[in-house]
Amino acid sequence: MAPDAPRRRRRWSRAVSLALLVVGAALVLSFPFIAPNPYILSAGVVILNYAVLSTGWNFMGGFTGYISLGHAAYFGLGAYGTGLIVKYLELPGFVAWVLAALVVVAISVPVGIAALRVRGASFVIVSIAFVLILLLVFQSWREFTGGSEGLIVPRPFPDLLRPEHHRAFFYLFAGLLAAALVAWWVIDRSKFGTALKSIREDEDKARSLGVPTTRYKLIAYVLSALVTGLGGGLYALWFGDLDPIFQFSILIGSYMVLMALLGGVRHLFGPLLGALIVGIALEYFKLEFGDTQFHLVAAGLLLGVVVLFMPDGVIPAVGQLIDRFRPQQTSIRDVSAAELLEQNRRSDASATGAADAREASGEASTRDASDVSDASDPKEVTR
Amino acid sequence: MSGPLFLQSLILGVLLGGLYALLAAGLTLYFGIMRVVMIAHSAFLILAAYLAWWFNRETGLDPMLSLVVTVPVFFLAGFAMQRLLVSRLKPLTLTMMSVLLTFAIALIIEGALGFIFTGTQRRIQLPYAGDSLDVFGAQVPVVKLVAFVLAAFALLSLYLLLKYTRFGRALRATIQHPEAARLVGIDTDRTAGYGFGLGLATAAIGGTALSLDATIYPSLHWHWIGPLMAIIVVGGLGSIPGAAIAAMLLGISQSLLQIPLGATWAQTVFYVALFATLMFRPQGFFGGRLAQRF
Amino acid sequence: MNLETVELTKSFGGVTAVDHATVRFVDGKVNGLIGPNGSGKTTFFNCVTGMIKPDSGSVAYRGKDITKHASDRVARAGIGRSFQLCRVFPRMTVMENLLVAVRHPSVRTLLRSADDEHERERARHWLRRVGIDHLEHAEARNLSYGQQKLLELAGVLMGDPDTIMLDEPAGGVNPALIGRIATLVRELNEEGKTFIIVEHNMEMVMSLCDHVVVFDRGRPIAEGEPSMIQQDPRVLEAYLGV
Amino acid sequence: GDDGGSGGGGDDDPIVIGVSLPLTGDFSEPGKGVERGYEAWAEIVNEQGGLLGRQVELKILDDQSNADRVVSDYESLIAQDGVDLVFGPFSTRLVVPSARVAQEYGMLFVEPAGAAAEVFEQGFENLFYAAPAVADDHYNYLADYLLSLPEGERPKTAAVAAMDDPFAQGTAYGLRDKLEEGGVEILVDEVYPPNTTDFSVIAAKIAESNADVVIGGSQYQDGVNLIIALQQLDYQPKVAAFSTAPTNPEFAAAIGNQTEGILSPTGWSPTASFPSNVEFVEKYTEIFGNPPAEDEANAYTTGQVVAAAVEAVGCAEQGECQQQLIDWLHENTVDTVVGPLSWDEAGRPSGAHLIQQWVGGEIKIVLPEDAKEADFIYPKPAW
Amino acid sequence: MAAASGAASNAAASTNLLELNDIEAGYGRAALVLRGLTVQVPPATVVCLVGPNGAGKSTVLKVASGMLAPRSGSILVDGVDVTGTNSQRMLKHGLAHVLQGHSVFREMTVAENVLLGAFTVKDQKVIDERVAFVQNLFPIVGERWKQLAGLLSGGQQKQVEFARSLMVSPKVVLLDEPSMGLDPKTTAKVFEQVARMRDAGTAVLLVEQNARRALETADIGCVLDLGRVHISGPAPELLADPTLGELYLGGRPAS
Ligand SMILES: Nc1ncnc2c1ncn2[C@@H]1O[C@H](COP(=O)(O)OP(=O)(O)OP(=O)(O)O)[C@@H](O)[C@H]1O
Ligand SMILES: Nc1ncnc2c1ncn2[C@@H]1O[C@H](COP(=O)(O)OP(=O)(O)OP(=O)(O)O)[C@@H](O)[C@H]1O
Ligand SMILES: [Mg+2]
Ligand SMILES: [Mg+2]
Repeated sequence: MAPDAPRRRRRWSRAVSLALLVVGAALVLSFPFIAPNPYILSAGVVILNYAVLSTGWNFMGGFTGYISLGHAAYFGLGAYGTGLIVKYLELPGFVAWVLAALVVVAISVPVGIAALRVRGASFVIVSIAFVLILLLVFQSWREFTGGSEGLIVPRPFPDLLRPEHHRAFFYLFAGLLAAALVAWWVIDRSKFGTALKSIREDEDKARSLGVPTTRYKLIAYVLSALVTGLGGGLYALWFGDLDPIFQFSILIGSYMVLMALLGGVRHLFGPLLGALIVGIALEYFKLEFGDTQFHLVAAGLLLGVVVLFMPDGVIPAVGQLIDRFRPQQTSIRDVSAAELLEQNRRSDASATGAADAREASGEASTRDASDVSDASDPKEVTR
Repeated sequence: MSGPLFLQSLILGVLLGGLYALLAAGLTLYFGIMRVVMIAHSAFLILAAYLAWWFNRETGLDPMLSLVVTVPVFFLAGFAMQRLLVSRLKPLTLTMMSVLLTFAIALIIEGALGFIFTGTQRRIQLPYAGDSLDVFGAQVPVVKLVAFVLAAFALLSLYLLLKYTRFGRALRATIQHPEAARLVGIDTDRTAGYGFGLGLATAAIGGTALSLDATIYPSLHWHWIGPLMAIIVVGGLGSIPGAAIAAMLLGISQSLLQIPLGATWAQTVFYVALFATLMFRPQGFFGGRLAQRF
Repeated sequence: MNLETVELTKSFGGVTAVDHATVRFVDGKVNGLIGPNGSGKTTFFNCVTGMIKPDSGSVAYRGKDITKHASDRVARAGIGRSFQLCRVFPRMTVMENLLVAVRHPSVRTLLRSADDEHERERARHWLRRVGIDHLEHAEARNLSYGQQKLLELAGVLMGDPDTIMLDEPAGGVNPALIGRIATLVRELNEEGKTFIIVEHNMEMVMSLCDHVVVFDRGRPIAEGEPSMIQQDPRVLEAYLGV
Repeated sequence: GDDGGSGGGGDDDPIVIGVSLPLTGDFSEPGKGVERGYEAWAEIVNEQGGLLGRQVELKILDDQSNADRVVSDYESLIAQDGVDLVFGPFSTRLVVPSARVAQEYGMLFVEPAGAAAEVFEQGFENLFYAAPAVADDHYNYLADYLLSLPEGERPKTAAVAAMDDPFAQGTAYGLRDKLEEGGVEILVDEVYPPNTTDFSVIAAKIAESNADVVIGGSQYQDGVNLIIALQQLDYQPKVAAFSTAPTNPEFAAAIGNQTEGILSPTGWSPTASFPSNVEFVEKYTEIFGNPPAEDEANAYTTGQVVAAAVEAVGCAEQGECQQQLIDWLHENTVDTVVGPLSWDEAGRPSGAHLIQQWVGGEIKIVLPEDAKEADFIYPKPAW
Repeated sequence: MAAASGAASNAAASTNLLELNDIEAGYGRAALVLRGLTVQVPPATVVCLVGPNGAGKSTVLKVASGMLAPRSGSILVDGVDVTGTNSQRMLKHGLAHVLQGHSVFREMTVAENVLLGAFTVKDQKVIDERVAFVQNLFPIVGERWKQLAGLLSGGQQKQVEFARSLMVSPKVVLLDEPSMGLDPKTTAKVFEQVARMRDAGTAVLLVEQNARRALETADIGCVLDLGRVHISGPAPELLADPTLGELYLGGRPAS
C-alpha cells in the first residue's frame, strides 16, 4: 500500500494534467472568438505573455531553485533587441525576433557564468542588480536605444486593424507558450531534469555525485533567458512602444516569480495557472481601482497570502486537499530488528545482481502489506 | 577636474556614503545575520521618510523629533512582522520565500503610501534647507551633515549592540541552529523578533535622515534597493563593518564619477562593483566569511 | 592502477590540515584511513575529490593527474565519496535520492525519462543491501540520522564507482547493521571495487581493511597491515591512546 | 461606462470622455494639474448646458506614468467602455503611444502636453497640440532679449541641466541652442533621469562653472531640488530659467521664497485678456479656491478645442463622426484661453510662448514687450 | 508495560529525576514513532538507550526535552510535570540535551559557542571556571578558541558541542550519540565524563550506537525497537544476552 499510493497519486495527477491540457487548449484556441471586445482580447494577449514569461522563468527557478527577481532583464533584452534590429538592420519583424533571441542567448551566457557563481540570496540580489543595470543603460544610452523616450517598433502586419492584430498575436503567443511548455515537460521528466532538481536540494552533494552542476545550471539559465527573451520580442512586435522603465522593471520580474509560485514551481502548468490568476487579477484591479494605487496593495496581499499559506502553490495545495480525503497512511513502513536480521541473512547469502533484486523486491512489497497491518496492531509488533 | 570641485564632491560623497552605510547596515542585519532578504527595507525607509514629512507638515516641528515616535513604532512593527509573518516560513526555503514575502510587503507599503499621500513628490521644507558651512572653500550643506551624523550614530550603536552584547550572540545562534539555541535556554522567538525590530528601527532612522534633504514619493524605494543590495554583497554578507566600508567607498566613488560621467552613468558604479565582487571574491571584499565546509 | 597523492598540502590560515601527504592506495584493496580528530582525513578526501583545491602537491588516479579537476569530474572519473556530516537531498524521497545518483548519463541519454524501471530496481537493490528498503517512499529529511547515513551510502553505490571513499560509514549506524555493511564492502571488493574508508570504529577497520594508513597532523605516520598498525607505538600514542 | 461600444446612444445621456493621466509616478505633479484643468472644463461646460445639449462626463484612469499602462488604458476606454471622445494624457513619452491607439480606433486626439518635436514626426493625422507653441520655441523671446543686450551686459556663459524627458529637454535645448548660436559659451550640459532626487553633484558642477545663465529643463520637483542644491552651494547666476516649475503654486514656498528673478516660459497667462480666459480664471478660482496654473490651462484649452469641433460638426461618438471632427480642426481656427489656435497637418500649433519672471513675490509676464506686466529684472538678485 | 518500565522504576519509583510515562509521539500527520513508551532515570544513574536506526531513540530525547510534543503521556523532571513545556524553558527545570549529529553554531567562534552553553548562567566566576575546565578537558577547544566552529573537523565539532553542554550542571542530561565521530582517545574521555556526571548525582539518559562501549558505562540498558521498550534491565545483563547481541549490539563484524 505504501509504495503504490504515490504511484496512484502520479497516475491521478497525470490524468488531471491531461484534462487541463485539453480544456486549456480548447479554451485558448476559441478565446479570440468568445472575447466580447478587442480590449478583453488584448488582455488575453497580455496574460498569455505573462504565462510565457513565468514559464520561461520556471526553467531556472523551478528546476534549480535559483530565484531570479531580475528576469525582466531578458524580457527587456528580447523586446529591445527585436526593436533595435528592426530599426537599424531594417529586417522584417519576425527575423529580427529570432536574431534578438540569439542575442539574448549570447548575453545570458557570460552573465550566467558570473551570476551563477553565487547562490541563494546573493543570486537574487545579483539578478536584481542586472536588471537595474540594463535599465540604466537603456535609459541613458539615448543615441542607440532612444533613452527614456522609448523605442517605437513598427508593426509586422501594418495593414491589420487593431482587433485582428490582437488576434494574430494571441495565437503567436499561444504557440510560443505551447513550445515552452513542451520543452519544460521534456526536461522535467528527463535525467537532466532530475539532475537540476538535485542542484535545488544540495548543490555540493549533487556535484560529488558527478552532476556537472556548473554546466547544467548555465544551460537551464540560458534556456530560461531564451524563452523569456522570445516572449519579450513577441511583446515588442505586438505592443510597438518600448519604454525602458517598463521593460526593465523589477515589478515585471517579480510578477513572473509570483505567478510561477502561485501556480506551483514544480508543476508544468503552475506558471500558466499563476499567470491566469494574477493576470486577471491585475486587469481587474486596474479597471476597478484604476485611479488609485490600490492595485499594488492588492497584488502585495495576494503574493503575501500565497507565500504564507500555500508556499508550494495552488496545484499542490489542491492535491493535499484531496489527500485529506484519502485514508491517512504513513509512507514509512516500520521494520523490526528481527526482520532486519532476517534480511541480513537472506541478502548476505544472495549474490548481488538485478535478478535476485527483482525477486526480492517482489516479496518485499508483500512484506509491506503484512507489516502495515501489524504496525496498526500493537500487540503483534515486538514479538 | 579642478581641485575645489573635487573636494566639494568628495565631501558630498562622504555625506552620501554615511547614509548608504546606515541603510545597508539594516539590510545586513536581516540578510547576513537572519538569512532574510529584506526587499521591503527601503520601502520602510520611505515610509519613515513620509512619516517625518507628514509630522513636519502637521506640527511644523523639526522632522527629527518624529524619531521619538517612529523608532519605537518601527521596532514593534518589525517584531510583529517577524513573529506573525517571517516565522511562518519554512527554514528550508526561508531565503527564497522571504524575498517574496518582503517584496509583497514592499508593494503593500508603496500602494498604501500612494493611496494615502498620492504619488505626488514631497519634500520637507526646512528653514535651514539652503544653509551650508564653508570648509576650505567647499560647501557642506547643513541638512546633509545632520543626516550623516544621525546615520553614523545609529550605525555605531547597532554594531556595538550586535558585537558585544549577549543579545547579539543569542540572535546569531538563533538563526544558525534554532533547536540548539533553544536548548541552551535562548528564547529564540523573542530574540528573532527583536532582531527584526532592530532592523526596522534603523530603517526609521535612515528614513528620517533621508527625508531631511531629498524628495520622496511612494515608488522611490525601487531606486534605493539596488544600490543597497550591491553594497551588502560587496561588503560581504553579514559583516556590518564590511557594509559600512563598502557603502562609504561606493558613495564617494559615485559622487566623484558623476562629474565626468554624469548622474545616470555614475549609478552603474554599484553594479560594476557588484559583478567585480562576484568575479574575484564571491564572499565579499570585507569580512562576511561563511563556514563553508564539506 | 591506483590512487596516489604526492606531497599533497592544504592549510587553512594557521592550520595545516594536510601536510605534504604522499599516499598510495592500491586498487582492488580495502584501504583504511584512520587518525585522531582533526588529523586531516576529511580534508584529504576533499582534496582528492576536488571539493577543495589543495595548496600544493598532486593527485593522480590510474595514472591521470586529477589535481585540478572539479568534484563532478572526479566523480565521473569513477571515484565516489560519502560525507562525514552526511548529506542527502532533503526534499526528495529516498528513491529519488538514488535516481539522482545514477552514474552520470551521457549527452544522448540526457533527455531520456529519468524514471525507468531498471534504475528503480537497482535502487531498491541497494536500499535492501543497506537495510532501508522499507523507506523507499519516505522523504529523506524525515529519516533518522543513521537512516540518512545509510541512504547516503546507498547513493554512492548507486553511482557504481570503481573507487569508493567512505567518511565514517559506521558513524551513528546500528552495530547490527555495521556488520552487514562490512559484508557488503567485502563483496563489492571481491567484485573488484577499491575502498578507502575513514573510520573511528576500530573493530570494523581492523577486521575489514587489507591496508591501513594512519594520519596525524595532516601527515601519514604509519601504514601497513591492520595487525602491525595496531602494534605500532606511534599509532598507539597518537590515536588509540592505550 | 456603457458597453454599447461606439454609437454613443441617445441625445439625453452624457457624452463620455475618456482620459488617462499620470496621477502617480514621475509625472504625477503636472498630471494632477491637467486633471484639475479637465475637471474645471467639464464643470464649466456642464453648467452652460453641456455639448450638443448633452452633459459631459469624464472617465479618468491613472497610468502611473507608464507607457504600457497608458496604451491599455486608452484601449479599455475606447474598446471596452466605448467612450465618445478622448482627451490626451500628459508628457510626450505617453502622448505618442496613446495617440497611436486613438489613431487605430480612428479617434480625434487633442493633447495638452506633447510639445516635443518628435510627437509631430510620427505621421499622426488625428493629433492636435492644444497650446501656442512646440517646446523648442518656448524661450524664443528670452533668447532674443538676452542676445540683444549690449556687449558688456550680455551673458557670456551658460549651464544647462535637463531632465531626461523630451518636453523638458525640448524647451531647455531650444534656449541653449539659440544662445550658443548667439556666441554664448555652454560650460555645463547635464541630463538627469526623471527619478533623480540628489542634485548635489550636478549643482556642484554648475556652481563650479559659475556660468552667467543657468537653464533648467525641469518638471516640477526636480526644478525645486536643483534650485535648493544650487542655493546650498551658494551659486548666484545672472539669469535662472526653469521650464514649468516656477509656475507651480507651491514653488515659492518650496524653495524658501528665494524666488526673485527666476524665469519661466508659459503658453498662457492668468491675466491675458482673451474672453474665455477671464471666465476660465474666475470660474476655476471659485471651484478650486486658488487660481489655475499652466497645466490646468493647457488641459482647459484641450477641452475648448474639442468642444469647438463637436459643436461645429454636431456629433460626438465613435465612428465616422471622429473623422469629421479631425477634418474640421485641420481647416479651422479655435479661440481658446491661450488665444486663437490653428494647426499644420501634423498638429503643430503656430505660435510662441510668453516669458514670465518672479517679481516682488509674484510671477509676471516680462516678455514680449507688448504683453509685459512688469519689467525684466537683469541681472537676477541673489537667492 | 510493567515489564517495560523495568528495573528503572523499581529502583526508585518516587525519586526519579526524569520520567517519561506512556509516551506516544510522532511527527506531523505521519504515523506514531513512539508507541506508549516508559523510561525512568533515577539520580546518579546512566540509562542507555540502544536500538536499530529509526527505532525512535532520538525521538525519545526530543520528547523529553520538549522539542517534540507527545500526543499522549507525561514527562516529569525531578517530580515536576513538564509535559508540553517549550524546550527553551527545559534548562530552567534542570534538563540539558545534546543533539545528535552536528549542532554547533557554525558561523560563531568556538568561544561564542562555549559561552552560549552558559547562556543562563549569570555568575561570571562560575563561567570562567567552567571554561577553564572544558579547555583542558578538550584541548582543541582552547586551541581554536577564536575560530569559527563550523570550520572545525567533524570530531572537533562534537567536542565543542559536548564542551558546550558542560558549561551548566543540570540535574538531567540527555546525550544523543556523544561518541559519534570521535577518535578512541576522545571517546574514552567522553565516557569518563559521563561517569563523572553520574558520580556527581546527575541523571544521564544516553543514546549510543556504540552500544557495547556505552553499556559498559551505563547502569541500566534499555533496548528500543519500533518505538517501544523492547527489553530493559541492568546493563551487564543485557551485554551478556546473546540474542540481544546479535539483534542490537552487533557481534564482531562478519569477515
Ligand atoms: N574549511 C576549513 N577552514 C579552516 N580550517 C579547516 C577547514 N577544514 C578543515 N579545517 C581544519 O583542518 C583540520 C583537519 O580537519 P579534518 O576535517 O580533515 O579532520 P578529520 O581528520 O576529518 O577529523 P575527524 O576525524 O574529526 O573527522 C582540522 O583542524 C580543521 O579545524
Ligand atoms: N522529522 C521527521 N518527520 C517524520 N518522521 C521522522 C522525522 N524524524 C524521524 N522520523 C522517523 O521517526 C523514526 C525514529 O526516528 P529517530 O531519529 O528517533 O530514530 P533513532 O532511533 O534516533 O535512529 P538513529 O539511531 O538512526 O538516530 C524513524 O523511522 C524516522 O524515519
Ligand atoms: Mg572527518
Ligand atoms: Mg537518532
